[in-house]
Amino acid sequence: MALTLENTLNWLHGFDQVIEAKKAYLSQLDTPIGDGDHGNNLARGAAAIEAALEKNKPTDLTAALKTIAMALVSKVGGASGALYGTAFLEMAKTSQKTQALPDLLAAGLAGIQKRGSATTGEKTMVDVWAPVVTAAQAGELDQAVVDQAVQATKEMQATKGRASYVGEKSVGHLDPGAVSSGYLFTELLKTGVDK
Amino acid sequence: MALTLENTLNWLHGFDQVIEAKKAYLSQLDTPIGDGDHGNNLARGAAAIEAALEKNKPTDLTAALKTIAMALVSKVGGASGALYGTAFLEMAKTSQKTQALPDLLAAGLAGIQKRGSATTGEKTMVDVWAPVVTAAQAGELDQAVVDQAVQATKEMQATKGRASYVGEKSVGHLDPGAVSSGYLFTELLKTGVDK
Amino acid sequence: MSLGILIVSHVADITVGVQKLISQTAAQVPVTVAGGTDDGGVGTSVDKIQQAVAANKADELLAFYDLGSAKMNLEMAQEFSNKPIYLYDVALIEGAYTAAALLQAGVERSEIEKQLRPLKIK
Amino acid sequence: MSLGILIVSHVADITVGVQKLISQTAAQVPVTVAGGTDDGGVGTSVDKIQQAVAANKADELLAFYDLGSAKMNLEMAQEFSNKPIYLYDVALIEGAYTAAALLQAGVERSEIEKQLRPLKIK
Ligand SMILES: Nc1ncnc2c1ncn2[C@@H]1O[C@H](COP(=O)(O)OP(=O)(O)O)[C@@H](O)[C@H]1O
Ligand SMILES: Nc1ncnc2c1ncn2[C@@H]1O[C@H](COP(=O)(O)OP(=O)(O)O)[C@@H](O)[C@H]1O
Ligand SMILES: [Mg+2]
Ligand SMILES: [Mg+2]
Ligand SMILES: [Mg+2]
Ligand SMILES: [Mg+2]
Repeated sequence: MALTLENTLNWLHGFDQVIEAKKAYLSQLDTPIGDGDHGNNLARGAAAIEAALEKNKPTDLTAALKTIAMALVSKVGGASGALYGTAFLEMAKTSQKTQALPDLLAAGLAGIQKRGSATTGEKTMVDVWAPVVTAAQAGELDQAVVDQAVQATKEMQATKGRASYVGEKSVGHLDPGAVSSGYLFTELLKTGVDK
Repeated sequence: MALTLENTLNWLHGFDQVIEAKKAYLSQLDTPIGDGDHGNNLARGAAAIEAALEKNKPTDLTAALKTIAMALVSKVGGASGALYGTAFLEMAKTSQKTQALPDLLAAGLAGIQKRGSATTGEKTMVDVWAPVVTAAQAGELDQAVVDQAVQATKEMQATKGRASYVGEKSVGHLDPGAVSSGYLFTELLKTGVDK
Repeated sequence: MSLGILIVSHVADITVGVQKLISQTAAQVPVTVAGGTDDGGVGTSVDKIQQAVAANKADELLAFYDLGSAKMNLEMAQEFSNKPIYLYDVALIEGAYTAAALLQAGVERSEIEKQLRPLKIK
Repeated sequence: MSLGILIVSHVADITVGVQKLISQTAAQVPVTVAGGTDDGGVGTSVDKIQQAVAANKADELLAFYDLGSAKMNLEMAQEFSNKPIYLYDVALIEGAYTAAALLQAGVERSEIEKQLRPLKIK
């Protein structure tokens, strides 16, 4: 369970493709409980990641994670840009000490929580990242963990981010950032890094 | 001590001329403790009053006061437009029952206070209107009353209007709306209505 | 009883911007605005406010303003208007955004007012 | 230690408007703004914020923002910046106006922060 330059590039290429394919669906999820731009935001980020990886051609894991982070930070423009960007920045920092997947994911989660100060149960991407980190640390990360975490956001009431403005009316909708984080971890699992 | 169509037209023509002449000075007073537009605001109002009185040619006191009020309300654009406008609207209403100057001025003051909810001592035009009404009701309105009221605003600390934002720093400056109200009552006295 | 939003600011750009911010989240909520003086300067205009009231398709309006003098001109327009206008002494951008998001979600006025209460700063 | 103001909003028009509102009252206070995404959409841009920080002539900045995601991007810019940036969770327009009026009157940061406290809504 370790990230390498190679599986990380595979991982992000996979994510970028899924985001492009699911752009409209993610923005649609963001419409009843947000401002309807999550898919478009992330699609800008995905295109920027592809362009940056092509241009910079990182030669080690830390450089790759940093390149990904900066593309997200500069181009996404919504809360998710700062959050995913900080996650990858913290992963880049931690990758100088270890390449172990549970540690890197835990650093990413810590970054998201530093930036957005959300805890679990607030109907955000944290509700996917947190159980994924726990499972990875226990050596039990699989697709079911990811899917369950994403689905669980549906019945939550948002208390962070734009969805918190509609209060109770946020119940019954999947959180868009949780869904996109679900895609991120699904693509991670596809690289076989958990094997 | 009664307003008539004739002395009211004289009064306002006098006021409009003074405002035009003192425009720069009034805006200058509004600069350290406001947004520097009081003279320009009132000059727009004065021009509008002249144009409206010329166009509508009111044939009674109530109509004249109402025409003046609407010109101020539509064209001044600052707090003073709503405040002077409401004062003249209330005077117009009251003039249907009485032409007595103290009653009309008291109605004007009540309008200003309804609109801006300031009381005396808050460094606003109320600090000129209130002592003027009191003096008029006692039959003692003269230039000294007006001048003293205007000067007294200098040492007050503003707690209403834009000047309230600078708190203690408002002390030591004349209130622009108090100064323009001073001109209004100076011109009123020049019509000889108090004789 | 349909509800709409009225934005009054001293500067036209602010009203245009707040409308853009809101419309992204609350595309179906009728929002009309009055910004600046009649000649495009910084200030508020009762005439412009009255036009914005008339132009709003809703039956009742939730109104938001920036500074005290905008409130005074809003209150004049309120007195001249037949349409009920509810005026909130809350942060302009944040209050209008909150109200718009809740209106879009179908929340009632009494509940919206509860959510606006912590934003009262005037 | 000269103080300036930084305005960050999801919409460029809002930042332009707030700057106009402020400049009338506080002509001498350095104000720079970052509004919207790089391609002119609704959102915030760390790059634009960094440019606004660099463009501000003041040594230290008092920063105001509209919604939570603007705050996150502001905090990223804050971490990347050498210039001290103080971030206030207050009503954007009303807070920035208050700070600007006080700065123009020569009031110190500690006192300005006291005046901003009642405007905290985030
Ligand atoms: N404070 C926060 N902490 C964690 N995640 C958050 C926070 N605020 C928002 N999010 C996540 O960001 C997603 C929205 O992203 P996006 O639509 O791109 O940004 P914006 O809300 O600025 O338009 C939400 O669905 C949620 O998962
Ligand atoms: N709430 C209020 N009650 C009474 N008078 C007020 C109030 N607010 C402001 N004023 C008066 O208005 C004057 C400022 O008028 P003006 O500069 O034309 O408006 P603005 O402040 O909107 O630019 C102040 O000097 C003060 O006398
Ligand atoms: Mg969004
Ligand atoms: Mg957005
Ligand atoms: Mg003024
Ligand atoms: Mg003004």
